[in-house]
Amino acid sequence: MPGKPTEQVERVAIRFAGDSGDGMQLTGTKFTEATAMAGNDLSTLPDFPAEIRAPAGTLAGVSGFQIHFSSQEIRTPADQPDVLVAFNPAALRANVDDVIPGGMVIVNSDAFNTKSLQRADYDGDPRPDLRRRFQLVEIPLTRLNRAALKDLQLSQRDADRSKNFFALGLMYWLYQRPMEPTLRWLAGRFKGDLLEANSRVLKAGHAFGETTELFPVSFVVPRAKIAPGVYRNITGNTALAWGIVAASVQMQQPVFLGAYPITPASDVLHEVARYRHFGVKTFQAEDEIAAMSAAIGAAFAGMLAVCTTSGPGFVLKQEALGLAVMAELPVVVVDIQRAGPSTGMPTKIEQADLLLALYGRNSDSPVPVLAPSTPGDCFFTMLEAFSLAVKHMTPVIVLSDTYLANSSEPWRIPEVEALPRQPVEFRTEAEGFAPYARDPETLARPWAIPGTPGLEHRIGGLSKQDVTGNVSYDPRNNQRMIELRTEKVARIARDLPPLEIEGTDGGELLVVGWGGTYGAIRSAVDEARADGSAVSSLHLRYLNPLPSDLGGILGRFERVLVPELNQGQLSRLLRAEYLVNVESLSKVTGQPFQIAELRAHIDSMLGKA
Amino acid sequence: MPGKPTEQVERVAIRFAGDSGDGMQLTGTKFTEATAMAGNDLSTLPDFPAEIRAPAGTLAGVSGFQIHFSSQEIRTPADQPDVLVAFNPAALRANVDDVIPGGMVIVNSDAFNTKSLQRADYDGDPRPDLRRRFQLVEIPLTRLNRAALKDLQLSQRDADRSKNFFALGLMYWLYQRPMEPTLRWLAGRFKGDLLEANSRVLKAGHAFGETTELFPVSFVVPRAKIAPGVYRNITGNTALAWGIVAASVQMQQPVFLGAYPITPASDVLHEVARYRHFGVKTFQAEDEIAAMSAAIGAAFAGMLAVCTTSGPGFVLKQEALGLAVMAELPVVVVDIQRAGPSTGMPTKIEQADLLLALYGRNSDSPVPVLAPSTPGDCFFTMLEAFSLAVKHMTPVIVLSDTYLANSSEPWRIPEVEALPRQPVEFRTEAEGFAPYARDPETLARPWAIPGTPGLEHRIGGLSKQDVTGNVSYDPRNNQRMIELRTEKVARIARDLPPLEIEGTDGGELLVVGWGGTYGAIRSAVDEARADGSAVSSLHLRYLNPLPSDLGGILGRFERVLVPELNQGQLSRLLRAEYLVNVESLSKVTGQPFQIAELRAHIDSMLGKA
Amino acid sequence: MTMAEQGALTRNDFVSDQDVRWCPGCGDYSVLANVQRVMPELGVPRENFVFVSGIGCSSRFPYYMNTYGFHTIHGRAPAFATGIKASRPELSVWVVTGDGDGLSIGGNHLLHTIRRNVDLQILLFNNRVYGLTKGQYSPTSRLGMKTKSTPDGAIDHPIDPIAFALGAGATFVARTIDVDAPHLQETLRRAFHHPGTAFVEILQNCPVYNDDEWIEVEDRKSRVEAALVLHDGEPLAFGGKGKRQGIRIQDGVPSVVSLANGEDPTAEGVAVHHERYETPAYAFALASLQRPAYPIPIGVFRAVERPTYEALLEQQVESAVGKHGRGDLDALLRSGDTWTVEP
Amino acid sequence: MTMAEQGALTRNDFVSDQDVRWCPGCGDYSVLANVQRVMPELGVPRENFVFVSGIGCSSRFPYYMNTYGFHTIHGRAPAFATGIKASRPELSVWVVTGDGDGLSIGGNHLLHTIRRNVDLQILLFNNRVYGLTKGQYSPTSRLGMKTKSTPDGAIDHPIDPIAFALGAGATFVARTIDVDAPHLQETLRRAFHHPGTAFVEILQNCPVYNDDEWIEVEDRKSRVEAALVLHDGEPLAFGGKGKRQGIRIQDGVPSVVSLANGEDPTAEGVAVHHERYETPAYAFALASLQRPAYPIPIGVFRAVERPTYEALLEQQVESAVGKHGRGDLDALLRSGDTWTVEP
Ligand SMILES: Cc1ncc(C[n+]2csc(CCOP(=O)(O)OP(=O)(O)O)c2C)c(N)n1
Ligand SMILES: Cc1ncc(C[n+]2csc(CCOP(=O)(O)OP(=O)(O)O)c2C)c(N)n1
Ligand code: SF4
Ligand code: SF4
Ligand SMILES: [Mg+2]
Ligand SMILES: [Mg+2]
Repeated sequence: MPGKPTEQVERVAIRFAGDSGDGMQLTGTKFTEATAMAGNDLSTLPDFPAEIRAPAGTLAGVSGFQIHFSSQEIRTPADQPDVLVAFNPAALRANVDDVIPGGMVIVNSDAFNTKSLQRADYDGDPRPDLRRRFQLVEIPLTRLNRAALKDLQLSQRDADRSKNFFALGLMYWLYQRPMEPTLRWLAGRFKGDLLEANSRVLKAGHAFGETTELFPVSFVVPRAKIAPGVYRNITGNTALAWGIVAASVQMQQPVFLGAYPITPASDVLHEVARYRHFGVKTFQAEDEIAAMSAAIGAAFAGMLAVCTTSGPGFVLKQEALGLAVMAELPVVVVDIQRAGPSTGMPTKIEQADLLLALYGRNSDSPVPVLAPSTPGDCFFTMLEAFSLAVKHMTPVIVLSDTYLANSSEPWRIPEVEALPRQPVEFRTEAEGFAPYARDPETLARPWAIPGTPGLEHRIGGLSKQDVTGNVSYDPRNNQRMIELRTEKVARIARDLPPLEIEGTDGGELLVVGWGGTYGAIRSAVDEARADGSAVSSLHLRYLNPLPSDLGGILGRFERVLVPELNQGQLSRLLRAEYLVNVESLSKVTGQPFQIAELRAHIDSMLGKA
Repeated sequence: MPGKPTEQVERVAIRFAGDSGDGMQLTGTKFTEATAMAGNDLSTLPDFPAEIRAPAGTLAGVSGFQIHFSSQEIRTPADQPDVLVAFNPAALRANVDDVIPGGMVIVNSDAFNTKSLQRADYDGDPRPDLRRRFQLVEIPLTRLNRAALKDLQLSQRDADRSKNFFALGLMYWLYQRPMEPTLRWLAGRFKGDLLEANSRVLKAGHAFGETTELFPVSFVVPRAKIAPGVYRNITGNTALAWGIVAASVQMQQPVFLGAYPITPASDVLHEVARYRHFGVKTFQAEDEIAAMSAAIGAAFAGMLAVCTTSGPGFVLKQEALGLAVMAELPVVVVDIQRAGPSTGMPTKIEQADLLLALYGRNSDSPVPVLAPSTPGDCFFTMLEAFSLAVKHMTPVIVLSDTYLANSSEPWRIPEVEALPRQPVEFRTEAEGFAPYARDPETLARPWAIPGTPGLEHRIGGLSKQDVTGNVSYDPRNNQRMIELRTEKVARIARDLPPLEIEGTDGGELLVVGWGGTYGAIRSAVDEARADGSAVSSLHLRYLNPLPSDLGGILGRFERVLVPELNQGQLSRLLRAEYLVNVESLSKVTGQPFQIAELRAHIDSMLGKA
Repeated sequence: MTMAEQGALTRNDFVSDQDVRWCPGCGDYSVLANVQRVMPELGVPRENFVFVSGIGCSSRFPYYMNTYGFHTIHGRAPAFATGIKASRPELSVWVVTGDGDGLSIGGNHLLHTIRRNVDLQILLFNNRVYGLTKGQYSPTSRLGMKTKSTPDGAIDHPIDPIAFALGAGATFVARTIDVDAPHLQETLRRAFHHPGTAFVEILQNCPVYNDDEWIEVEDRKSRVEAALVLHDGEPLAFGGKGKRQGIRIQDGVPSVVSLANGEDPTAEGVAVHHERYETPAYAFALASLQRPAYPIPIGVFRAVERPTYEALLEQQVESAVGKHGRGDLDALLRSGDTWTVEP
Repeated sequence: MTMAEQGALTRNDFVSDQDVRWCPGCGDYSVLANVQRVMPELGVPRENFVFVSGIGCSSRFPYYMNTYGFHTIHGRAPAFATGIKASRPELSVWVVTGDGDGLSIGGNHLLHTIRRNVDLQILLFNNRVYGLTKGQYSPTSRLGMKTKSTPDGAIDHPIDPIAFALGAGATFVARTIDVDAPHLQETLRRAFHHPGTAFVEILQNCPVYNDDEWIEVEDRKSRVEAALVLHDGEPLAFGGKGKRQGIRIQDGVPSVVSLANGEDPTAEGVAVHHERYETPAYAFALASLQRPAYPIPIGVFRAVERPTYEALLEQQVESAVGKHGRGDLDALLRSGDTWTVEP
């Protein structure tokens, strides 16, 4: 590197923030790609404004993207950004308080005028105050950008639209990221003046960093030690969609996805809809009830059936889901949890539908429940959900959440050959067929689909006679069938792998989590242990049935803490199941857990704070 | 009494059974009235065939009615009938195995022919066998009845239709019941030949008993010691409907009932619809979602709003109910639980929607839950539900069940003056009004209804700002509002009366129940205690919030048993809440608990069996 | 049974082993018998028939058919059937529903299934009452009908199923009568052979809770005046000798004209029935004919062709395969930006 | 504010303190402004207005009206509004919904609210897309429309909101345009004064996800050919000088006839518009006119009177009181068979 000195740092978190129109998500994604190429471990989280676009320059219209990258292993987008790049006053106001004290705040000084300050509800210019609290870097971004494009035939509007690439170039210089991937992408995406403009300002931004007085040094974040392999970045929603497609390939049956759009689940429908050439059929239904019903119909017809939705939609699916329990048909229902109750905060984070998943139907109606723990894990969770559903002839619920859905991480691309391959087998033998005769091992009934000669039969939601499946009001039979369905789900525990505890498998404190809080909990506990605390962590992937070794493990710790983004739903389950005095740490702000707050709570429990 | 000797007995249980067309429900009701007049304590339970009428004479078409009456206090229709009156072979087959060994079985000998035996799936004539097992009394009912009507101008069909009254008259003689109430009722209901016929055969049946050799003695069941007052018979559904009407009178606001027909809840809609002159408005909606939504709209408009439904319909109401939680509007939702899951056995008994009531909505969405314990108690439970809803500005759930809905008991008619009188008060003062400003005591927000000048405001399902109720995505505010709603419901516990334990308030075993199982549990525990066992019983009316003294009570017993007509829902709650090793006794046959089975379980727990 | 044998199919092959549980005299018996009679003629192997229903007396139907069957939940049958047909277009999928199941709780699914033109046969048993729940009024009950839930009479204006279906953009709409075996059977055949959603309203008697609701048209004598039997290409004429009348439609407004015996109706401006008008307006005009002012039209109101939902869906799959080739999972996982971490 | 003062009401009295959060250029702004303009003229005290909505961009509407308002859940607004109006007939209840909220998830409630003829004003903002969830196709989207959820194009045949409402038995049906202030305002007045459900489809532009969907009729020039503006009692004529055309409806089947300048359309058999035909058939014929073959009818299709649901309900209460007297709780509890147990 010529000229300026460099400084080595272990980790950095940067947040790009601007107006919905400023292309923050794109800027963040490109920086993420470059960072991946640079060989760092990383984690990202976008922050979308409320669903509909607000007037430009207002607080409601602010969009953000945070990336955390490091030379060490990391699992979250970081509690607080070290650096904020704010494209306008509204973006500054909405985000600056999150920046660590003394952190770097880069602003576009051209964007500070009375109108924009008003739009951001600033009474006066905030910069004087910010200069005291942060390392404030003021760049005449708009003017520098225009200057770089002077000789091109671009409307000023088009010219200004490229200023995010100027800033991106600057950040590439500041953190020594390669520009090539982005230049390659631009070449593929634009042509003519627009291509020229974007590429030019990217380089101009980079050059500006090299020359300006504003930045005495640039920073180097060394490569992280990462398991070898081919990697890509992936969000939970994409991984989930691909998991659905993959299941169809691995199980050799086409997929039927029934869905009704709802934030944050809609993107899964959008993504899966792109794969018709995999034989996938997507059905945008008139509502969630129809989506669920159509999916169950598809399962009856022999498809790999799945529904994707979120909280309020998941509630609407419960009656039909109860029929799937009674009809014992394999269908996977994905609830990408969002902040509630009711409509709540549709774009915010919560994991509060666990008890709904378990108890949301009339009468005792057991359904297996799985929860992925990282964006990439969503892929494998879907493969597993389908195979459980088919093997045990039962609906299966997958609980993802808004955090997993939107955040991304580097994902080691699995070898397709290494993925489980379980072709679906339907019943075809008429001899000795009965719709509710069960596999002695799993208690699963046969999957006999229309079009199969000699297996004609009728199913439905009325109480069924054992074996024949005919309508029956016989009291003893009803008791038996309810117990059989419960036992069928309970037996899934036999197939579950032993639980893996992080840390010692006994001691002072065990922190138990589930779902999207994995990264934060694991990081906090690892830190605490690194600092000598006797604390371990355990993350549950199976919420129903609970793993058979769980009770024993809980018993081996003096105290058990369950941090949840709800009012203590898993802790209620564990208390009822094991009579262990589980302590609950509840957060329902719509935000994910911060490592620091978890760490603080753990320390205080261990008398270290 | 002339002629034959009489014998005194303490209690008797009689079951009338016949074809849907034979008027069994009517026969049972009349016998019940006469028994009430005779001053016995009593309890009854009808047994309807599955929803649609089956061909005459088939097992599927059998209808039954059981009455239990005694000179002592009783709380259930009895485990087994002492006497069965079967009008045809199908009725015999469907019921005879329930009769206590050696009990009396009265049959219509004229109804035994090959055709009717086939219809009942009998290969041969069952009577020889039955003569060995029971005291079989064969009466040529059809012929005796026709003979009594010989000289009247009645078609044989009409004549035969009155034979249930002949049997009724006979039973009146056998148990020394007065005929007058029934004769009076006939006079009001029929005229001309039909009146003459029915009255005549009633008396003829009575006379037949007096003269026939078949009955050496008749029985006397002495008057029971019953608290003085004016009594009537009432079923849970009627009491529930009247409780709704009463609430409107006592709280001086008209009622809006939104419902969609569903077994066994439809009768409440039917009953309430008869009281338009109380200002009651009933709305048969297109589905349960619309019924719930309309009721919430009515609550917003200032009505006493209520929804009545059962399991599958209750599931469909959950999304809208979640909005009522967020909007903090008073609306009462009644779920008359039936046997599930899914469509299940719509006419059968279960109490398995407790966890659904608590957790059936997305995110943490607390709603108070009450459950009546006897048919008459349904009346008072509704009064209480409405006053809680209005005082705390919250939806309230009432969990009744098929057993309470259809069974009946003598009910001491309350003095209207003695009923709580709580006129609704709306907010009218514009000064200082805020939609979500809360009462410091109850945390209830004001009820400000359209039409009130100066209180114009908007509410909805998006996260609300504290006090103003404006849409807010502020993290801390969201946490605070979720905690406020939870605390608001929790505070209801302050108003709850202390729990009343039956028996000693500590000891070897406590049996805890809720809802319609009260009669059976209480009877079984009382019996056991009478026989010297250290067992007490406790029945919960409030399932959410749980009474504050409950934890302490559970702690004072060595063991706690929770019998439930589900797979252990209340016991999960108690285990999670109090970490007490509650033992669950689960029954899901669609039938109520029998005193004997509960007693046996209690004895075995106490090592007495 | 296999394709080969199905020539041998008879009515009994479609009778299941469950005893039928409707009230004596229920119109459902006749519909069941006629469906079982028609099935063998359709040239479909038995194992390819699927009967899907919701909840109601009529919805018990699938239990009595010895085919594949699904007795689902209240009002949702069209959605279940859509999932089945979209998944397996080769199946012959029949939906059985009632006026409550299909038009009260299930109205929205019926609406969307019809507009999508999924190739289903939808039989709506209209007895103008809730039978299974013992006699409340339904969305097709007459104004003022006194029922358990409306002791003072119903105050909601009834829905006409045919008008509703046409408003939803139906491609095939017909009305028939439970007890008119030949007409019912012919209508079932027509419905089966129509590609797309075939919506059939069956006027059905419920002797227990709403007896003789349709007696005017069920009775052969009164039917002559009370029914307007539709025949493609023939004038809209009805009424017995000497009482011949016809329907004229001017500016979209129908009216009755009486016809002297023998004379040619079209001369009097009486409209000629056409099932295949592109516009639904004509069929809707017929649907708007209500007793007592007008006769009840019986028969096929409309039968036009439009691509079915499942066919278009299959096409999208095929053309996607044509464009991108059969999906390759490995290629998908490695698509876009990736990078390699060397050992 | 009280009845006395309400003469003083102005547009600003109906502007709430919440800032409006729609995208720049959204058609919703214009509708909001015009509703706020019309409110003061209606002679209703502000506190008697209630705006009820479901979920969607359009459903944010109530937050911006300084009246009572309820932003409910997706698709159910008509049911909430029914509860409000049936409880308190003196209130003026307005429903704001979208093509997804009202016709996808909410179709059934719309159907039943319309058939019951509850006295509501229902404004359906039809932008032919799901705005709030960022651009999936809706039940009114054109065949083949490419959206995020239909990358290969939509394959469901769209619903026409007007035809749907007529199929449901609507008593008042109108269509207007977001940007045509005078027509929109007049339509709102007509809707308000109609006793019963007034269903108004508002053609609304979504510049972000479905820009210029209605440009043909929003643009004053092209509108002359593309729109058939309805005027009660006047012939169905449209088109500019030299291109005058009219709509003829024979046997219920509409067709276009071109008119030499000046000549009397009725002579050419062009139908004359009447809002008050008892039969919905004529209005449905208009609703069946679709681009490009026909112009889009704009205005009031149908306006007939029928008792409202809430009025009939009130009548039942009153006549019940008349028959039995005001309900007496003590008498109710003691009705039927009772007996006394003496102390
Ligand atoms: C979610 C739900 N709500 C209500 C019911 C009760 N229910 C069953 S059938 C029915 C109406 C049946 O009427 P219809 O569709 O006309 O059928 P019919 O019995 O008249 O043939 C109702 C309300 C139910 N089973 N499920
Ligand atoms: C039960 C439920 N399902 C899905 C959603 C997500 N959702 C919100 S608005 C909407 C569609 C809105 O479309 P439209 O009614 O046309 O309103 P617009 O935004 O176009 O004005 C959907 C699917 C929801 N909020 N609730
Ligand atoms: S109730 Fe009516 S519809 Fe139902 S089975 Fe009986 S007669 Fe048929
Ligand atoms: S998305 Fe479309 S409809 Fe929604 S606010 Fe933006 S422009 Fe308006
Ligand atoms: Mg019906
Ligand atoms: Mg829209």
